[in-house]
Amino acid sequence: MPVIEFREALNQAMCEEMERDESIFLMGEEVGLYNGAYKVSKGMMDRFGARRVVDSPITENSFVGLGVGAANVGLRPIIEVMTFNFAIIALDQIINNAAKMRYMSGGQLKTPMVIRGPGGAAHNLACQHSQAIESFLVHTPGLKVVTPSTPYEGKGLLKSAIRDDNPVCFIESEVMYGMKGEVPEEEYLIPLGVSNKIRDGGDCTLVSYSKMIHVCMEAAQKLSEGDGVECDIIDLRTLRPLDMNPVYESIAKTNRVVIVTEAWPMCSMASEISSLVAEHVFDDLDAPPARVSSEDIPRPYASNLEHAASVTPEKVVQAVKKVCYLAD
Amino acid sequence: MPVIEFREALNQAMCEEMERDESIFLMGEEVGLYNGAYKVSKGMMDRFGARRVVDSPITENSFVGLGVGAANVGLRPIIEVMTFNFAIIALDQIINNAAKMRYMSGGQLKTPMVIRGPGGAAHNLACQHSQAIESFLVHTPGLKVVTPSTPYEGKGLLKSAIRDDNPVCFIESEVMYGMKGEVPEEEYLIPLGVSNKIRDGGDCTLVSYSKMIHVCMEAAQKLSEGDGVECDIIDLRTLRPLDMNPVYESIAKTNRVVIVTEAWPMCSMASEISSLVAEHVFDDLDAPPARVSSEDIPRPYASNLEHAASVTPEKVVQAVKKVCYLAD
Amino acid sequence: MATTSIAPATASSLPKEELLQAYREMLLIRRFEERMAQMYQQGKIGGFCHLYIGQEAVAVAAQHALRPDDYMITSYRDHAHPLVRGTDPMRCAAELFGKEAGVARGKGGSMHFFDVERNMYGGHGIVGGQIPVATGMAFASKYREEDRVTMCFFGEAAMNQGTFHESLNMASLWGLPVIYVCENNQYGMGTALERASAVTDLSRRTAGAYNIEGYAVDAMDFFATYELFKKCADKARQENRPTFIDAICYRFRGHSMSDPVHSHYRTKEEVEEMRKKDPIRVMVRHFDENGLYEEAFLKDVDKEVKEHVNDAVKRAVESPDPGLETRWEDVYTD
Amino acid sequence: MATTSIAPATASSLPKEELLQAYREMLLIRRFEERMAQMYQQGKIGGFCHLYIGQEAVAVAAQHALRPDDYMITSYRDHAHPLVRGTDPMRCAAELFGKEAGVARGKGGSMHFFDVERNMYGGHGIVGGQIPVATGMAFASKYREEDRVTMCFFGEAAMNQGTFHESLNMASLWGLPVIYVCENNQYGMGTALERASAVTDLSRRTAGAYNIEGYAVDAMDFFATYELFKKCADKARQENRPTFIDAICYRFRGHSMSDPVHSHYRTKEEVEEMRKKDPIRVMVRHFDENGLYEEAFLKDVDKEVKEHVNDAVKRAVESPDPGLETRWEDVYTD
Ligand SMILES: Cc1ncc(C[n+]2csc(CCOP(=O)(O)OP(=O)(O)O)c2C)c(N)n1
Ligand SMILES: Cc1ncc(C[n+]2csc(CCOP(=O)(O)OP(=O)(O)O)c2C)c(N)n1
Ligand SMILES: [Mg+2]
Ligand SMILES: [Mg+2]
Repeated sequence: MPVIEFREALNQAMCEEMERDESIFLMGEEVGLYNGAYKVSKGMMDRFGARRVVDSPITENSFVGLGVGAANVGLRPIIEVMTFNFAIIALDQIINNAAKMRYMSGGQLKTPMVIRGPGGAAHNLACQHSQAIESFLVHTPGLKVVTPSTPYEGKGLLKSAIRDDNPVCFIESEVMYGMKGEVPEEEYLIPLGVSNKIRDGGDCTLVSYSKMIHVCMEAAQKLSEGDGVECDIIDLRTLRPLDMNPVYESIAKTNRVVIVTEAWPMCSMASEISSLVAEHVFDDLDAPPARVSSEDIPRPYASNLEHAASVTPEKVVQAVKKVCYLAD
Repeated sequence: MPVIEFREALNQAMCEEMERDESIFLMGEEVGLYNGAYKVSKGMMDRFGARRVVDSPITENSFVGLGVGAANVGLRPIIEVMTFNFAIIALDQIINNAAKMRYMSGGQLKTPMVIRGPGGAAHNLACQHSQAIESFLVHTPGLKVVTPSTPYEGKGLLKSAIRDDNPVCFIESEVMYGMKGEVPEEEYLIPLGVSNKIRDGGDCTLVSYSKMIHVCMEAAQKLSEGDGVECDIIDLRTLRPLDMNPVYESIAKTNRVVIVTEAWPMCSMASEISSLVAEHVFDDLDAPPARVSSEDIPRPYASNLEHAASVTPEKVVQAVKKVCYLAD
Repeated sequence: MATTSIAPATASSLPKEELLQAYREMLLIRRFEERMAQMYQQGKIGGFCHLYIGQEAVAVAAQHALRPDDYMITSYRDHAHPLVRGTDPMRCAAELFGKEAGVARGKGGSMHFFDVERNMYGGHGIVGGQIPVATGMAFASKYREEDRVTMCFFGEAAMNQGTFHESLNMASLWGLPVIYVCENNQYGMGTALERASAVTDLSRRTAGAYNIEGYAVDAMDFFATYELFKKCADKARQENRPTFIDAICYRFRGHSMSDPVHSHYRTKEEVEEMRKKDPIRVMVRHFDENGLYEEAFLKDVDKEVKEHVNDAVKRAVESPDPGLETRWEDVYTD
Repeated sequence: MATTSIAPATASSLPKEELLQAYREMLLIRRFEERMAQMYQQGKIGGFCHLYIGQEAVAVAAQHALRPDDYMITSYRDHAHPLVRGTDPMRCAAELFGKEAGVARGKGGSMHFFDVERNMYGGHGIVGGQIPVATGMAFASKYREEDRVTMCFFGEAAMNQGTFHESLNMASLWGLPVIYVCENNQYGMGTALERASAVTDLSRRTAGAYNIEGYAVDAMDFFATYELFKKCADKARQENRPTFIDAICYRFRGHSMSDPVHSHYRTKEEVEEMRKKDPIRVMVRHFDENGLYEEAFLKDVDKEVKEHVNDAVKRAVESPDPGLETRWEDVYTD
């Protein structure tokens, strides 16, 4: 199976879908002539022309809104936000129009649109450029939210997102674009709303998504080697709609859970998972559900501060040991 | 003690502070000549003039940003958003500038500013005008978030918010503006970041804030009369910084908790409280923490649908009975 | 190339029958809303309710200047637009009463009237929020090489939102077939135009800034408004060029039902004075001066329209509430 | 009343010593950033790093046209502005290295240089985000009846953001003492001005739309730029009127350190051609033509500046990292 970069997997997903369906177009800052700020759309303007790969002015709120209108009359826009940090400016169009157009029209309209780009932090980008805002999107009914963790998942989920008739926020990661993985040549789709168990342990359940999956994998490795603790890892893949069944099943066996997200802690996806777990499998728990999040501060620039504020495999290891009542 | 409306209590708070400190000004849509969309600023333009009570164009993102700049150079703006629904357009200035200016300047700047207005739903306003977005604000370090529940609290907390040197989002409620309550004539302040136990029961802890406090009170009354179940009620008052001690203390006694918020359920303040409870007082719990939220749908217009989607005393009663393992 | 000019009122190029139809539509809006105001006061309608009374000539002129397959989209002041497009007034009333038969199944209410079959795309509550959406609809028309026009309505106060600026730049840059119509009723709630906008001659705002031709028109005059709309629609259709129109009108009622007709922000005298320019009166006068229709006949039409409205309201009142389970529908589609 | 005009290059009205100071500042920016580019390539600096090289005349002209108590605020392309205001280059370098001595205690990095003592208010990463903030600073000056001016810098691509529109309307409406300076380096990342903006003659965008006078200037020419800035500063100070300036310049480097100097979006030839207009060269030529300073002397100044920069860098490298506990500081103040 070919091994390709995450960005290329996403590129393939978009290209294959655009070949298939003339009503799909890609719009965003620098997506065309410049080949994408992170080269996800490399070669696409050459291939599909400036009609279907459109460089937009820096006007996030309005080009997201433009996508909503185009989708409402039957096109299928893929709107790239250079990063989801800049989608904060576009939240009005995302929350008030993309998410609600169907509802407030009493079901007359559909908004088949993907809003995609990298979320979360890269390195040394400081606080305005290092935010994980998925909780805002997950909070909002009417949206779907997808957070792939590997090139394989990225391609299969993005194709499904593009075919979905609802507005989908598809959150990638700057630091994962260069990550390589196997991606089959033949076409495949991964359905939205299905979580995935990607590691089998039995001592503790790790729940995560996107980039943090790799932090969990590293932590699980360390725990296995250093402490003989084996972790289940559940990759949620889609945050809305959310499939918690694999989480509950795993906890029924492990009786402990650590939830790992890159966002700030308060009112986050970690909070949500933790409360769902308590509500649904309280009696299975031998320890309180634990959360590992970025520290509750704006992200600092200096490497040492940034590292300290971040989620690391070490912090996950500590949390697992704690819920397993292992002395450090 | 004089009994006055909530709007008047807020008006008094602003007027008293503006008399005291010349650097405070009020800006927002319709705050001046029109006396405020909900008459909270009634008479203030007459009293303080158009220099200090400023009618702004409909330009939420930029007049919030204007407030940030004015605060950074030493003024103390009170920015009224007509409702927090419209603050969604201003989230970039709130999250990226108001919240982070101090941090990203390495502590050189302060942003002493209040962003205030009604949040949550009123009646029959449909989905774009009925959102409770406090979880976005609580998610964001650098902000403070205040949610008063009575005229008395409103006045005392707003005065503290105005004197605070940090950006404070102060969320009121359209349906509470007409609510009456006792407010002393002499000056008083209520500190931010201190939760308040407002009812003493012993069977179950209710945690809430703002308008939902009154729903909890009604539910507690029903439970007391109908089922002999007595509830503690904790009014959080400030959501960030968050004072959980009274909640933990209460749960130590009741061993059960129901969290009541008006927002959508996912990644909400209810999720946050629930996870904090599980993390901190897991062993005190005789039942999983329960959440009562608005239904996970955009808010419909029709009264029957809207009522069904809302948090009601009946739903709170049900939740309490459930955590008390009382058959219905 | 972009210029500002005032379209002069002219005798209409429309056939006599179509003018009668226009008159009927003007009345339909007026009588429908008068009836709705009563229903609101009786507590049959909740929430915000923004009446269009005084501005009728704008929506009606738009309807006659556009093809049925052209798109319309507007703000929360949206009762008129589906009515002129031919939506059954019963369904509009039903929406206000929160009934299942409503134009948004009772989910939208006054601010969210949609009739997609008739190319009326809402009904939007966030000031300025529909402007990018309209721009996207026009983008789609160009993308598909249709000769369809999008007409986007908004109030003059909405022009100060960033979305206006951002959208007009894109529409001009990409040559989109869209007409941006400012329904300039001179107030945004209680704020007069000149208290919120540094430039009050709005048709001057777009030429230099976006290379979009701007026009102003006396929009109490159906005939002048129609001619200008037609011209701009042709331009959009044939040249894929956006235009901007300052449709100068007036609202005779308060901003919404909870706002009095006149208070701090405008005088009773001003309102009275403006009533002399009532667009329905202007139209009747035109019919009279041009010997088109007689007053007695026009009165009969009015009677008919009133009956039509009353009948619609009656049917709407009697129609069922939405089933409780419907609130979970339309959040997502499969 | 609002007009558009091009300020002509003139012989400078500044005293000879001040011109030498300006020259020193031009070089300081240039040498500082050249050194930082090296450090970036050596991995001593992380994240995004946007160089100002080529645009120096703008910041330096601003500094000489303004009083020290006037406010400056800019985007992420912000190294020059504190340097001209007199911030120790060691503290600028330290910020880039993520050191405690940095102008934002190592918390901000390249995009967030602040020196509030010298009235430099950042350093902002969201395109267009600083424009409302600047407007608020000017609002405060007027509120307090100070005769202080705010100069707000942003790129030409930022003009398409809604904040530009919203802010200029308010500044004009309320008569705020602010100068909006577009550092028009002709590209927003890889997008040429004409591919993102429907109007490319930017100084035409503000008169009709906001009643704000717009000017354009060849901003590779310190002298012309200074004169225009001075004129606008006087206007702001004396009349409380905002102005808009299209400062036409060029960046000689890529958009950020990760972007090549030329690629798909601009040719090597174009960059070479523009280098002939290097603002430092233009200044040296002026000194020569007007017999002000000799080349040999100017070379010595350059050497001095380089040493100054090297010394600053050395001190910055040797300075301590921020203590880990400092990350919890500056989130809130008491
Ligand atoms: C973003 C936003 N801000 C504020 C409001 C509240 N609001 C509703 S209508 C209105 C006035 C709009 O005036 P204008 O655009 O002139 O339209 P008109 O109502 O006169 O038709 C305001 C402030 C809103 N709905 N959305
Ligand atoms: C809201 C937002 N969108 C996108 C970006 C990414 N971005 C950073 S700089 C830039 C180009 C800005 O160009 P211009 O305004 O001309 O300034 P210049 O970089 O040329 O100085 C872009 C798209 C951002 N930082 N903020
Ligand atoms: Mg208006
Ligand atoms: Mg530029």
